Amino acid sequence: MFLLSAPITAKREVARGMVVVSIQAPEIAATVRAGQFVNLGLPGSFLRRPFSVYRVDGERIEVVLKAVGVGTTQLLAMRPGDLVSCLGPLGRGFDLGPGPGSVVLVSGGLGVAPMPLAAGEARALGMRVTWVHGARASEDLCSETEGDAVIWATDDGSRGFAGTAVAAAPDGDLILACGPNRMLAAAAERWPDAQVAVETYMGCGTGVCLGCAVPLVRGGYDRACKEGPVYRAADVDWAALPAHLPYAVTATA
Amino acid sequence: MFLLSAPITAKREVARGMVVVSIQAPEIAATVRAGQFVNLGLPGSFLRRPFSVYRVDGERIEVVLKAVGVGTTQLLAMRPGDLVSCLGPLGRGFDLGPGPGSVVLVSGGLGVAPMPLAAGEARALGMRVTWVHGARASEDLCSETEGDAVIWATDDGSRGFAGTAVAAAPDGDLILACGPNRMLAAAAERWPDAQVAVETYMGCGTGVCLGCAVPLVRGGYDRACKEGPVYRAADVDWAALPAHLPYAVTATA
Amino acid sequence: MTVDMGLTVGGVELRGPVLAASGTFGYGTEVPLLERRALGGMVSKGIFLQPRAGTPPPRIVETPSGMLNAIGLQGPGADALIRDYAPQWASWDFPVLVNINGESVSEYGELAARLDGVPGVAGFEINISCPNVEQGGLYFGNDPRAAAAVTDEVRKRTRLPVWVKLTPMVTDIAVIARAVESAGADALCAVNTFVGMSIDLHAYRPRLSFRTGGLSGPAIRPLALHLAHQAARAVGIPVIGVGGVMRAEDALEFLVAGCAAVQVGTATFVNPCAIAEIHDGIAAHLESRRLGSLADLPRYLPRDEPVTGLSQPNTSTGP
Amino acid sequence: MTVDMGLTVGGVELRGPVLAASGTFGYGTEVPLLERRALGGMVSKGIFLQPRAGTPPPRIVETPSGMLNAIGLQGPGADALIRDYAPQWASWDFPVLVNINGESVSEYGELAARLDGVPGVAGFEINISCPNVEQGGLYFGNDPRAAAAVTDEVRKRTRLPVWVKLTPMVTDIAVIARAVESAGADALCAVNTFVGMSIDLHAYRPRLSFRTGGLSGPAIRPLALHLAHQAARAVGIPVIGVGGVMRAEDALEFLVAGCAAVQVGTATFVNPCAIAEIHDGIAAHLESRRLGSLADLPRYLPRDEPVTGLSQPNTSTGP
Ligand SMILES: Cc1cc2nc3c(=O)[nH]c(=O)nc-3n(C[C@H](O)[C@H](O)[C@H](O)COP(=O)(O)OP(=O)(O)OC[C@H]3O[C@@H](n4cnc5c(N)ncnc54)[C@H](O)[C@@H]3O)c2cc1C
Ligand SMILES: Cc1cc2nc3c(=O)[nH]c(=O)nc-3n(C[C@H](O)[C@H](O)[C@H](O)COP(=O)(O)OP(=O)(O)OC[C@H]3O[C@@H](n4cnc5c(N)ncnc54)[C@H](O)[C@@H]3O)c2cc1C
Ligand SMILES: Cc1cc2nc3c(=O)[nH]c(=O)nc-3n(C[C@H](O)[C@H](O)[C@H](O)COP(=O)(O)O)c2cc1C
Ligand SMILES: Cc1cc2nc3c(=O)[nH]c(=O)nc-3n(C[C@H](O)[C@H](O)[C@H](O)COP(=O)(O)O)c2cc1C
Ligand code: FES
Ligand code: FES
Repeated sequence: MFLLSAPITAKREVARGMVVVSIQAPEIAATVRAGQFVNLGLPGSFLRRPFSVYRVDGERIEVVLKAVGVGTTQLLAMRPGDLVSCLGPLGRGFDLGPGPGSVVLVSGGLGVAPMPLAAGEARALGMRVTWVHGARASEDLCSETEGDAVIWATDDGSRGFAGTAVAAAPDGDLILACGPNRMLAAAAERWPDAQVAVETYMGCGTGVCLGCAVPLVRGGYDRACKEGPVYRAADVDWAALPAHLPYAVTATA
Repeated sequence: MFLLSAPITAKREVARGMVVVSIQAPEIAATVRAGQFVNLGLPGSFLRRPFSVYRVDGERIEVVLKAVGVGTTQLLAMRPGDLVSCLGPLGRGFDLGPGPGSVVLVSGGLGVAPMPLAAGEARALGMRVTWVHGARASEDLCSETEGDAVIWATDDGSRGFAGTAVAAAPDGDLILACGPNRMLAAAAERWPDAQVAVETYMGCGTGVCLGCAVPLVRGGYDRACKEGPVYRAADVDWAALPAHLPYAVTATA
Repeated sequence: MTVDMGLTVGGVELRGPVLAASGTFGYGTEVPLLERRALGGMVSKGIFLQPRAGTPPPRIVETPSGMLNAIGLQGPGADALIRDYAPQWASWDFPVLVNINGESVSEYGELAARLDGVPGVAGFEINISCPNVEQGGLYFGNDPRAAAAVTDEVRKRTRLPVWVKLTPMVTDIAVIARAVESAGADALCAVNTFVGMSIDLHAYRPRLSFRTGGLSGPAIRPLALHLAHQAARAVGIPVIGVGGVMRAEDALEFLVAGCAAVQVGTATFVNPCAIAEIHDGIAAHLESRRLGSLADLPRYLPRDEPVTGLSQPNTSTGP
Repeated sequence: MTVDMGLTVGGVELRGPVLAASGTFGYGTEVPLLERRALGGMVSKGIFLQPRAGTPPPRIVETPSGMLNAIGLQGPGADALIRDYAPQWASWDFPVLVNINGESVSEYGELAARLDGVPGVAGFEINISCPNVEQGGLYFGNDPRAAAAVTDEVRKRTRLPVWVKLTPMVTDIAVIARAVESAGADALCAVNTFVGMSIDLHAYRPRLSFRTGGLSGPAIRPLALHLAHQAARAVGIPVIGVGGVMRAEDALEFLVAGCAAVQVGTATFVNPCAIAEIHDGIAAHLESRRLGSLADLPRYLPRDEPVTGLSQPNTSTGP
């Protein structure tokens, strides 16, 4: 785990309102695994904000986001050269096993975030990678893809399969999924053994506050930031995990 | 009184660490009088921060400041194009009377702030203007001057008179003074009828909170932001006015 | 669809649910920027029967997302208020309540009697919660008997509506709320500022000349919201929420938590147009949810869910 | 000049004046970044005798300059603590106190007895102030008799130092402080979180599943400072200040206001290196003022100035 005051180096739009931000963070770039996240300290919001690492490019890490609230709006307003406090890598990422075989990466919306790293790790293990990505409409689909086959899905049918990414996906030896918790609950129905990356509120990101409770089928809670954010799909008590996180209070006003 | 979301247009250094910031604020530029101030809302500090208007340049107003705390540091870190919330003009400025005659502008350090506007108004009334400006050392003297005669004063004697601006100044029909409250107390001893611009903490800047109390010799308090910040020197109970405002708490942490 | 924002709260007809809080809007004559149409009503700066000088400076200090103040109820006294301000209020189209203070029960009563019937005075807000005077204020606010005695006395000396402003500095706000309700209050305002302190590390002593001050601003909002909610669950009369309201969303939180209206204080210092923006934002929210009036806004005032975060067991169940 | 930062507080030898607050540092095993040299000591996450699952999510919500939490004292129980954590603590060079909780006086006592003498456990912090459990916690914290009874019971069941963590949700903290001092507490920690609430405007109900939560962070600092100061003026035992300490300056405010040490909680979430930076900043301040040790820091604990902002007259004068 490293704590860096890291400069933003570049930004690019990859879908309607969806932007990739590059951050110069050598220590994190060198050690992060797919499914892990960074906790970013932004001027004007009190707590840090968690973001999956999207890609690594030399000494830079990338995160992908949309403006959904104060912190994300701020991050998107920052310019190259501006500094962001970057804590990571955090959490336990995907476990791809020994390889080879086939892996299906199923993502909805911003759930695309951990997938490029996962594709890279899978390829390094000699796995065949199928990339399944869904969104509301074709403009919302992340334009950057990876893998040997790409399957698109849109709710409105404007591109690819008309329906969800979960419904559009083939089976495979290994399923990795990320997206709204509601989508992950659906993935759990179809693939109990899928590895899914969940979203919760986070206080610390480092395992000390117990704020990121994930309810488990076996009873009790564990920590999305420490044991998670990646879980075996059937282990999570989806009914007890808030499917839609309510809008957070803003810290600045 | 106007409330504007105003872009910063330029910055320039006028002494060691002392910077003039230009702000595009047409309505305020058109109406401000010497000695009045604006209350600036800065991202990251909760309350606004009061600054005298230094100059007017067309539709732009200028303020002059040093970094002494959170808000001033932030303002100095802002770049042309960045927006600052600008409330003003506020307070009661200098009263130059009918003119002509002579006016002596006595300033210490950042107390230079209201003087260029005052010089301009005095000149328009046909007054002879003597500019007296003091600081710790020659590098701390504001390099921009106005008026028919200029007198420098430095505590260390590195330029001009060795001593305070109050000691260096000649007499005149009208004395306007601004600087640390301690300096103004000294001015009050020498010139009971001087018009002095005082500094206090401010909550609102608009007269509703009673936070900016100025103790008066006749008893009671009035409001630096409404009846002030300019007072007849002998009217202020200098012993009861905090000479040194303690460092304020930062709002961001 | 236009949203109906008018309402009557504790005997006072308001033009909207957003009022200016006492001590943060002067006597209503100072702030020219505010769009008056949006002002539901206002509460004037706290006043005593006699003029008061207030505390020496420094009187305020900024804190994270808030500020401490110790103004000490500087004010011109009842006679000057009647002479200088009430005549102006009488011509305005929104109600002005007077925030009344006293060092004794009888002084509160006398002040109310003095102002009763004065044109321009629409009602009273009894301040039993000012932390910044050596005598009175807070002392009346945390003892249910004293709070009831003040309320009862004022109630007897006026026919105007009587609101009571509660202090948060109590173990159980429901006890005080019920005591003043029983004594005849028409509405409650929850809450006044929380007592706080800040130390100057140069002088090694408090920054404020009064040493302590009252904390206001968004920092206290979650606490004020909880207390207003507890008060609303404890009494049958309306509760007006106060504390840290900066935006329409904040005001809506208080309304959903069971408040009939809100007061906005410190926000006005930061943004002189805050009240108008909050008023308009509430209307926009109602419209976006297709709610025709404030009365249609869903409230969270469950009679069946347990009250959590209580100071004492079994004292704060609903009426 | 090097500054001496070591001290003994309430029977516990600390390496410095900055401790990690309960519930914000887990069991001390989670945060690898922190420079341990700077940790004066730590208080482990609150524990009950038996394992507890805690509350369902959402458990936290951000607020202006702070956060609300309702963790519900999730924990593994005494046996697991003794098995999994205490052995690690025994090898560390800073003291670990255990934050103990119970639903009854006897349960607190039993837990203390169970942990008494376990290597690695340097002392207890009795939590009579947790707002996030339906039974116990806060209820013991605002009644001087109940608070004294818990303290007395724990005192009898252990030879280890006993600290008591006070709740801010009381009318007069001095009364509780004196009650637990009389019952044998070695030190007081002031304060725990303030009860607050936040409303979700989509669901029109509280954001937290527990409905209310405890407010922490810099938002509460002026309030916590005032309460710690009041406690320090009321008792002869040391007071450890807690609440909103983010930077060395904040910690120094608590020390000047009469605290013997400080705890740092929420700051660690924002900056995992906060404790080390605060420790170093205090040392730098002492050095810059040419103060050789913490004991030389001037304190603001006047015996002659009146206490302002009090809830009740004449109850909080010094001992
Ligand atoms: C492990 C993990 C990885 C994540 N990776 C990404 C990512 O790669 N890209 C991305 O865009 N988002 C990601 N998120 C979600 C992201 O953290 C939130 O969208 C962000 O915190 C919102 O901050 P805000 O200040 O803009 O929003 P706020 O103003 O705080 O709230 C706006 C919305 O964001 C949600 N939100 C607020 N705080 C959190 C939180 N701590 N966790 C989750 N949701 C929250 C609220 O429910 C609300 O709907 C991730 C979350 C987690 C837990
Ligand atoms: C009418 C008026 C006109 C002013 N004009 C100017 C000007 O033209 N140029 C200029 O540089 N400064 C001016 N000041 C002072 C300026 O407002 C403060 O320096 C500024 O508010 C400090 O903000 P900060 O956040 O940087 O400092 P903080 O971090 O808040 O505090 C740092 C220092 O600033 C002082 N300070 C904090 N708040 C105030 C306040 N509200 N009023 C006065 N001092 C404060 C503190 O005592 C402390 O020493 C003026 C003040 C007043 C009242
Ligand atoms: C500078 C100042 C002066 C105040 N004066 C009074 C007063 O005279 N009477 C009163 O009942 N409340 C007074 N208050 C309290 C406010 O009315 C309000 O209850 C409190 O500030 C919380 O609301 P806010 O966070 O919106 O400011 C004052 C508050 C401030 C900040
Ligand atoms: C997530 C969280 C969990 C906490 N858990 C406990 C606890 O188990 N026992 C306890 O006595 N205090 C607990 N506290 C309170 C803190 O120890 C501390 O008193 C409070 O947070 C104020 O300090 P701060 O503002 O520095 O965080 C907790 C606080 C937080 C934020
Ligand atoms: S976010 Fe704090 S324990 Fe996971
Ligand atoms: S700053 Fe509020 S009255 Fe002057």
